[in-house]
Amino acid sequence: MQDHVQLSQTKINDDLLAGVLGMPKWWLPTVVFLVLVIFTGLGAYGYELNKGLGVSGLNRPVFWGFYITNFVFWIGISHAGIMISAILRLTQAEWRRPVTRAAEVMTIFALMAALSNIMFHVGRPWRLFWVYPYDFSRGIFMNIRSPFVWDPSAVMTYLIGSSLFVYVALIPDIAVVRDKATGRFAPKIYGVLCLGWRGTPRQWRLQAIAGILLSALVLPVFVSVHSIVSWDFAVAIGVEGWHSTIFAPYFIIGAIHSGVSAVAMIMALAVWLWKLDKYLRPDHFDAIGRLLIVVALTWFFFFFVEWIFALYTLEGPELALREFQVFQAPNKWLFLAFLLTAFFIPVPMWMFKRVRRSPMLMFLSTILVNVGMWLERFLIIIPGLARRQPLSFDWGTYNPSIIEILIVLETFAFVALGMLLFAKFFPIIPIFDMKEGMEVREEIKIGRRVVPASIRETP
Amino acid sequence: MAKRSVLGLFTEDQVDEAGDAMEALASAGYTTNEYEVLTGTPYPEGTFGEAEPKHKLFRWPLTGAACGFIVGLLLTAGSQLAFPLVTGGKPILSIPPMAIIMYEGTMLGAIVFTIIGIILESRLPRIFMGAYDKRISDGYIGVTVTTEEDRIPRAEEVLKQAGAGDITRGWESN
Amino acid sequence: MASHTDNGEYVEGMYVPFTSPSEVVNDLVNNHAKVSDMWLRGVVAASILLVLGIIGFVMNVVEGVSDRAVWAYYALMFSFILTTASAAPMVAIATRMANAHWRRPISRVAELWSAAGLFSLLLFIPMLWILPPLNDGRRSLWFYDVNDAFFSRVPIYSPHIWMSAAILALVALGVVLLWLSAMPDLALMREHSTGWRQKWAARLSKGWIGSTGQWNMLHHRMGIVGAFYFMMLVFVHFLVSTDFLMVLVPGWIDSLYPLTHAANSLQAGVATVILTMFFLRKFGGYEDYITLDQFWALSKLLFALSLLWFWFWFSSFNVFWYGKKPSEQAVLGYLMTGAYQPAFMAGFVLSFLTPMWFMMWNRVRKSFWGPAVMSVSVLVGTFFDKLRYYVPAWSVNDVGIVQKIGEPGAAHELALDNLPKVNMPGVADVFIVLGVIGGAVLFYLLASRLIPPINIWEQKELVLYKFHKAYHRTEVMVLGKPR
Amino acid sequence: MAEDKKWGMLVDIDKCIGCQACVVACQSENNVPINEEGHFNQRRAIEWIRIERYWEGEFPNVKARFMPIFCQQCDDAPCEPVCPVFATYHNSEGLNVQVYNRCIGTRFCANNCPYQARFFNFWEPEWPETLKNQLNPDVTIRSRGIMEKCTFCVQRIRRSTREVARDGEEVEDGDRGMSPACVNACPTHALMFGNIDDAESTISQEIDDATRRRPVSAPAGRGYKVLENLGTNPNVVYLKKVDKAAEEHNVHG
Repeated sequence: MQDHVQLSQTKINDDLLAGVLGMPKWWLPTVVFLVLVIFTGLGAYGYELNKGLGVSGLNRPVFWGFYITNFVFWIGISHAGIMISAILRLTQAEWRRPVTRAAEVMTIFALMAALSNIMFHVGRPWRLFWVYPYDFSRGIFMNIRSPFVWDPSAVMTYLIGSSLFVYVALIPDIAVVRDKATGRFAPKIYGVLCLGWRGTPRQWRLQAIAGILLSALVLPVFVSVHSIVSWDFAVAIGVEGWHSTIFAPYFIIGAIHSGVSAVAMIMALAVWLWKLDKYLRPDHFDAIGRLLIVVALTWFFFFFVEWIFALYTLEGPELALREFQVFQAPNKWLFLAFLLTAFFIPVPMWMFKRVRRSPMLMFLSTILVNVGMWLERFLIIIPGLARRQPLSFDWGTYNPSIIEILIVLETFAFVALGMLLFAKFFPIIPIFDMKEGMEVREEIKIGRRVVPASIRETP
Repeated sequence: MAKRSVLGLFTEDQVDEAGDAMEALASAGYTTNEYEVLTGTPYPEGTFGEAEPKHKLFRWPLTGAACGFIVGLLLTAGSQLAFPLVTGGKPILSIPPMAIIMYEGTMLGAIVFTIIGIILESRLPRIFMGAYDKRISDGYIGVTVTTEEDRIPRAEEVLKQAGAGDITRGWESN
Repeated sequence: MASHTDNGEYVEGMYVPFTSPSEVVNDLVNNHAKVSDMWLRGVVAASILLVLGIIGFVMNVVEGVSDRAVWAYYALMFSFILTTASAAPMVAIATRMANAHWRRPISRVAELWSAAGLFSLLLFIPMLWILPPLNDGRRSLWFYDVNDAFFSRVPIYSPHIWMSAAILALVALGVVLLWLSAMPDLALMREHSTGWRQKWAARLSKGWIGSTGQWNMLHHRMGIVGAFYFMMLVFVHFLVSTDFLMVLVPGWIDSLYPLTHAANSLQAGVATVILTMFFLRKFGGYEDYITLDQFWALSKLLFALSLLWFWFWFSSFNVFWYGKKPSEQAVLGYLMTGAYQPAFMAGFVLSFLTPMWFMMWNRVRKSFWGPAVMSVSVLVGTFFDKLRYYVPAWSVNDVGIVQKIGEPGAAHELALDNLPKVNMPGVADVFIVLGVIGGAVLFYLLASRLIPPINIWEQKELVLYKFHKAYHRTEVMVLGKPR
Repeated sequence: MAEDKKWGMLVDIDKCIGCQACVVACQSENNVPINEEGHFNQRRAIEWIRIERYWEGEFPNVKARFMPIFCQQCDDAPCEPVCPVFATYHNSEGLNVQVYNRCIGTRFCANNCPYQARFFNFWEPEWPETLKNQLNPDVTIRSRGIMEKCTFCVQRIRRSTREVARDGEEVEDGDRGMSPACVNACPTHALMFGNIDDAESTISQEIDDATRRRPVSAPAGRGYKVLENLGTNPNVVYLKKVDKAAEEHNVHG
């Protein structure tokens, strides 16, 4: 990176541990606020538990609504974490260093939020554990032919895998916190957490291998998770517009689109909240902006193909559904908003270097993307259900109830709170990775030109 | 028997001195598993002339994958055969769903075992820190010698000669 | 040049830093100047195959273009070339965009395959006659409908027009890319070589003097042309896989298939490049340039793309299998589990199972033979996979569809009720298969005489930007990141 | 009566007068909660069998068409495999059964049913005090949060088979309340229930007549299955309306 700042290890420690050792004054109010939102949401959920799903806006035939939309959305967000960190680790891109952990942590909390949505969704949540291989009184296992059994297996694999991944990459930094922390208990607790890390060559070596190996292992899982989520819809022949083979890749690329945007949001927030502008340089935003352009274009191509083939069949019901999706209120407004926010506003913005290099503009554009992608999921799920079906005497409309809205807000607050708490107890930017970045930095002088370079171990 | 350990601290720019210390220790007859270099940041391999650490990490993911695969197979095939309920005219032993869940099982096994492998292979968890200095997190480089009590003083001299800043002792037990 | 450095740490065949650019130039230019007899043998063999192919082609022409089934294997080979040769340059383009240093010695190896694109262009021309226009009961992507006021205005030759335009653009972009990236090397040939080669190089190098402006412009242009090449490649695969394949099978509505077609082509392209590298290293005398680095890196790529192969296939298969619609079952039965099952199994084993199992192991990836053998497996697998798509699809005749043309969309809703008979390859088909492969190889060999198959200027850049340097008590590699 | 049973239904649209007697019978037989206006406005009404009404033609000569729709007991039911907990599966008598105790209410089956024949209990079912005593003791009352649907009155099938086993005598279709409530209630015998695996049974004969062309030159029978192109293989056969005008039209044009 051209505008790289060389920093001493002490400086890096002090900067990146500021949020852990000290407490910014905005921190406590924000946490309190988020906790309040969460409690409202949980209260709403308690009401739903007590009264039954009747309190939601769901009806027949719109049996799936905000909860499933939100589930898919959060699964999508969770994908960027591993996408960014794994792919960038494997390609050894230098600009990955500050962003990997934030992305992975976001993955974890987004996945938890997604799982909670299933709990909100089902009619008898107290029996949700029946989809796990657990031999309870009724003496029958789950039906592994159901996509709703593939889901938990995939999501749990992903959750466990990425959490452990984060933990392993966190050990050296916990050691730093252990050495820096003051007080009677903190050093002991961190000392236990970092398993007595000392920083021997062997430990560093295995840390490096872990980064590569785990990335390679988690990537296939990340691909499978969203494919399976997409099959919740694609394998269903009952709903017009869902039964399409492209869904798996289409959902994946959509997930990457929204997820990478979310990572950019987090980066911008980190710059403002923890004053990390020395670490998250405009170059980082530039790089992620370029990545976003590629992702967005690919996503749009998939979107295009999906539509082409929907129309290609020229089947009456399919055409009717698309017409309902695009040209009838309220869907037409949502569809317009979706197209604008997910693609037509942000992508042209990213074309300009000035936009890509400004955290503020990146923040705004990526927020737009996520609004758009939430709408996309909504527009995939709801119109297909609410459409006028060949038989059903009553075709539906869907107005989410206040309960559902509160619960959806709760999931957002939950993820935000999770990130904040994590950043309070652990460095949100990998310290040792940054130090290594400083270590391996190099310059080649050719004549008067100085070419930035980096050191690699000889294979 | 109880061992003692001693640690010599070098500053951030004393990388070569640290290396000298390692060499000196080697020539002073200390075996490679008796002395180690501790750093707060990963240096390229062999920066201090240390040997490449040998590890058998790559067995772990394979073992894990195998276990996960078997568990997945037993779970899917078993649950379908144990409860042969026809759903949607699909065969009792439906391969595609089995493939999906077995795949997840395989990956889960591989990942979990890899993590365990990484932690164990990097000699963690470590109960006794031995001689350690918090300044290592600030970029100082520590050369630590863990050996019998009687060989400690010699090690201290070697470290001093190599130019170690201050030298601390610590208990070690294993 | 010695294949080890002073401390002798490196595996045999690992990247060896050259001492100076001039060394590179002399070595490569001289190597390119002399005609090796291996090359001659290759040309002779390829030409023989090509002649066979022409014979087969003529035999088919005698049969006429009325029956599409006769041309099934021809279409298969067209798509095969499109999948292998036309996708190979992507290796150079993508790695150049990622600014990966290991690409430098082999970027030209990959780009030269766009010369074979010219051949695929020739192959395409007859297909214009074989496939009927839209008003002839042909289902297509273009929403043509005789008795609809609007949709009857769709040009009845839309598929032919668009496909011709797309493939022309693809080939043109490929050649332009090749020419651009070759310019500095042609200038070198202008300076260092003699005879017709010098004249030719002088004409093509367009007064290249290597000024900073020219260099910047070069990189700029190569980036743009490369990006467009990729888009055009995807577009061509989109069109071929739908308008020249999927629409021919009633009831086959697989929105993922165009992307599968493109993704598989990337896999086959990488395999093609690996195999070419292998031959150039073994017989072309480029041991010092095409080293283990390239094989290692590309085999990782091939491994990933092989996994992708399965993912795409399963994504389609699972939806069809679970959906259980009669139309879908019919298509699955026809293309996968029916008479063409052997072809499908061969494709599945060779382009997914084998690469996945063997390339899991670093020992296989980090070698010369491993990737080469795996590429052969992938290429053969790709051949069979394309076979089980194209041959059945082209064997379906349009009878029964023409009557249906009246009803809008009816042609698409048709299910595959009565399966056509299995289309076994005849002598002509075998000749065509051999001939097309021979033709593509011949084009490549000829092009490799006109343009050095190793990118000299990128190799020189490599000398500047990638070298080893002592670091305290060890030695590290320094990778420069210009731009 | 044949050993292997496969229950099926035959619906003659031509006989259906849209009187909704079947609907009422079904509601009272199966303890389906009372659908008040509110339920309909919320689009949460539960009607295991419903009469779909379509208007045909332009005013003034408008024709009303009625079509009873209920669970088609498909052989390849899309709703079955998607249930994660085996709450719905295909039993040995060709019935698509719903096990209330297993259901956790993912509502996946409801989405996947092309016939819209599955219903979700959004609320705890309630009956006025006066109606408590008319609840059918043979049928479970479904709590909130679970799916339910037409069962072909499986409780009646069970009872009759029990009685058959007790008396050890042959049972013809329709005897001893062997048929579902809707069939019994239908005043025009538009609905027919029976074992379609038994070639001798009346329903098999009827279906055979309706579907087979005898002789081949003759126009096909009136029999068809709903949404056949989805390949769900329903066990309910519909006989299409006899429309003289349409037939005239076919003959002359």
